[in-house]
Amino acid sequence: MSDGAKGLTRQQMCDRVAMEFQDGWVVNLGIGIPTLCSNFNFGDKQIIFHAENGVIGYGPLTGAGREDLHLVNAGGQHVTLNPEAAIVHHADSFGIIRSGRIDVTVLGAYEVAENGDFANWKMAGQKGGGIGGAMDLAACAKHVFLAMEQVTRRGQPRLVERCTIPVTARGVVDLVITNYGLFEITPEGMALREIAPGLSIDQVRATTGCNLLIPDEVPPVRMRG
Amino acid sequence: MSDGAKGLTRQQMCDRVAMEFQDGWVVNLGIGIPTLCSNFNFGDKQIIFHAENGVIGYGPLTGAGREDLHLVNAGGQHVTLNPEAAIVHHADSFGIIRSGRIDVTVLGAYEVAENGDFANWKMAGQKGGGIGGAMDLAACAKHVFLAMEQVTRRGQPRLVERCTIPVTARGVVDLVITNYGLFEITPEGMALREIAPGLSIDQVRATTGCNLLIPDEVPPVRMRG
Amino acid sequence: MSKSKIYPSFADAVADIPDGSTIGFGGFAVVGMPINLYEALSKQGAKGLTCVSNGTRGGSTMPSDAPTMEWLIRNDQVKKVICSFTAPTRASQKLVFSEYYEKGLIDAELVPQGTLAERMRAAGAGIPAFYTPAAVGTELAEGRETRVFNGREYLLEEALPLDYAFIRAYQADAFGNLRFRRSQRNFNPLMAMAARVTIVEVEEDILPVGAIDPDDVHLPGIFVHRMVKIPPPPEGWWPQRPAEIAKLEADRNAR
Amino acid sequence: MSKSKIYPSFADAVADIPDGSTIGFGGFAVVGMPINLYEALSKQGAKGLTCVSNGTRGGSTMPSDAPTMEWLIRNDQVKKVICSFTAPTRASQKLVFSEYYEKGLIDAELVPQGTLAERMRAAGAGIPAFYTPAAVGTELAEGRETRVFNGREYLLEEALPLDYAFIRAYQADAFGNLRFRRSQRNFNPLMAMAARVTIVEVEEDILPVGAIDPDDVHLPGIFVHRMVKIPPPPEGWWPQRPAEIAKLEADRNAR
Repeated sequence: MSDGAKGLTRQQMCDRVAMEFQDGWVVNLGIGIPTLCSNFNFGDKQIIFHAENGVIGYGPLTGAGREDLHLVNAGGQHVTLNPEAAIVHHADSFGIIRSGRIDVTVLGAYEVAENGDFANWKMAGQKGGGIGGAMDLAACAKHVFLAMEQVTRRGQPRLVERCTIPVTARGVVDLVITNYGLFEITPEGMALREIAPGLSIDQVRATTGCNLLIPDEVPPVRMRG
Repeated sequence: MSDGAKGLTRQQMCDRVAMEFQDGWVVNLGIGIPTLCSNFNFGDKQIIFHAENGVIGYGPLTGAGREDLHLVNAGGQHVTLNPEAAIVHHADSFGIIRSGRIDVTVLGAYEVAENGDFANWKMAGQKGGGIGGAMDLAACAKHVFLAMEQVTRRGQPRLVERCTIPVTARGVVDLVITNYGLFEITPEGMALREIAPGLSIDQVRATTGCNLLIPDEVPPVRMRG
Repeated sequence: MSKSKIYPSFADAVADIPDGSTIGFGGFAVVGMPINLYEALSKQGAKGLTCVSNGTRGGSTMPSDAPTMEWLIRNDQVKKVICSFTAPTRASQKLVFSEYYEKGLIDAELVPQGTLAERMRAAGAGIPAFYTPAAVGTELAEGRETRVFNGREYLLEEALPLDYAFIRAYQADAFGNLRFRRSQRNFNPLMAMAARVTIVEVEEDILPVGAIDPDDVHLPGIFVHRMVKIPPPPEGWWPQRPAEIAKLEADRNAR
Repeated sequence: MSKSKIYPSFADAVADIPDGSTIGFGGFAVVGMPINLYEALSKQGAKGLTCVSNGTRGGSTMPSDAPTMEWLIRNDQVKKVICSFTAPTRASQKLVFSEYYEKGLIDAELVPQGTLAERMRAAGAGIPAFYTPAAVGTELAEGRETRVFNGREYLLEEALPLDYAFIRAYQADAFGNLRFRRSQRNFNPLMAMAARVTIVEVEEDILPVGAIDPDDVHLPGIFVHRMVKIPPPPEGWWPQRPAEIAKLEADRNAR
């Protein structure tokens, strides 16, 4: 990282967005960092995890050697099924997505812009791309949360004024969690809502590529347990 | 009937078109006369009956008192299931129809025209209509056969130059069986292929409302058993 | 934990249906028709309803006094129907609907059955519109948009979203995972997918969550919001065999 | 009686596939992938193929020497792919496909996964085109037709019909009624519905007709044309647990 700051672990990032899930929500987790959201302890809340490949109501990863070879989540990981589980085919699975029945999708991203655009399917200069279900999810989920690193490996900001690589969807992002803090996309722009412990507002501002709305009070990122 | 001629019974009419079904065909029978096609003895041929309500592979009607109250064909009759049966919902059922997987549909009709148009959903002067699955079937089945009376109760022809009531589909009819004979719609017009025993060609011509192509030889309607 | 989806009565399950709702009623020729919900809605009294169903009444295998859409029509609750049958198929038949329709008291939209199913499937799948070959060249396509793909003409049809789906199922678990038996499936899962709120009358005792194998669920519980177990007759309505119907009617006439 | 749908070998089942065919390959991240059919087609050698699949290779839970689309690519059989992934998702990953794509030896059409599924569903349902919200405002929509319904912009997408579907199923009866287990269902039934000819590799012994309850059939046999029972390993290919794959590869390296 450009300034040596570490901030939140990936699990802490995912725990923080998972706190936002409400009882009964249908949740779709993207490949990569977001999959860690399913490790959060939801307590009394019933969260229904939906995967693009038609699995509704999947549970924790299986232990090594106990994998069901007929069952993976959208990331290809072997998972278990919760009692409420049901299986549908790919067209019905994306029917659930497009008809607005995913309460939130948490996706990884290369870039997010202050206007709610984001990019996660094509790296700069790449031929082809990896869209998977991201464009359907981004266009149709009731809420789009991103879980991503604050900066690139070279230290360049991933939170930017306008996306510089091809976008996945426009104006759809609600919340962004990075290792540096929790950001909200508002009609006025990107607002810092919570900051990672040990980081200063100046550090966050310096690693953000767009104007950042900073309220008078920025509490630390909420943690639990 | 206008001339007192009786011609074929409804079962004979249906037996004749059922002879045209080929081994392995998926067949959809309309309400009314066409349902009698399923009584035909197909011998070694495997015929798969499809009903609009998602029943694939139904068999004969059930006996009184042995009806399965969860199972009817498209005419609302309680039927049995053959071993190859499968159930789908209405959208998949019409997907089978629209994608051209019905080899033949046999429908009833009020009128059929020499250009292959036919009408079976709205009587003259009626408000509203009864379409059911007929428009989907007529537009999409590989073959459209009609099983219908030669004339109306008032003795008016049902085989006509142009339909006088709203059509179900245009230019789709292949074969027409009436109590008077078997007719084929050809690029040149309506041709009499076979004639009901006891009827004269003049009687058929007199009760047909369009020009009728009459080959040199018109054999009697083929019967079996 | 989420609020239970199991309601104590049909009256409770339909209590909040507002006037002006668009409601899909599943079923095909009696099988899978939500007859108990028809009765509850006729008692509840919501008006100005748009009713989507294959037709405006049931088939012959239902006691003639059983509830159908005709109860809502007679009760002046229906503003419009969207059906594949809006007239009797035989001249001898009389529909309650026809009396109201011919007087102009109810509107009707007549839709080919496959198009009706697909318009609801589209609503449930987030597809706003699609093209279909059905009805091209007919009165139903007059003045409407068509388009040629690969040399063939197709008609543009829009999705048909529902406020409520009233459906009937064979089995349910407490999460709302459903199974339908035989031709009971018909429009039922499609209407549930097209609806904001799905209300189900369930034939068998509602099972604990997990009792239905995930591979064998016909409609996932995320589409289901309210369920009521159908009580045994005479409190609950059940279809019957023709002989039983004849006997019931003979008994009634003898009284 | 109709000709049997049961073929004695994968070679027989794919023998007549002509050059230039459009073939859908089911499966998602290994599960439900027709790995035995990939092998048979690579031996059969048909060229100029358009290959439709979620991606150009399997997931991690397959022995690294198991057949995937990469076998066809390396064998110069593939003219074009239609996929939702045409690049690795991590910079560290390398795809065989990418070598060929970057050299311009293979064409690619990149399609969002839901659109890919729905385009095949449309083909199987006789719908020539539909509108979807996915990809609106992105590079994929540039220069293409969009349309506003109820204030929202949608992209026009056309059906994707297939000449052949290569799929894998858990159970089959001799008529071709299929069941898939867990997430094995994925694209498999859709591809079968989109295809003229469906070829299935079946995991369990093929059952007599009637052995699967009609309510429990996931794909009706009218969509299925050819079936082959997968022989036990090593003759047939089966996915394996990660630990088993690691062991297999260690054994191979030790040799």
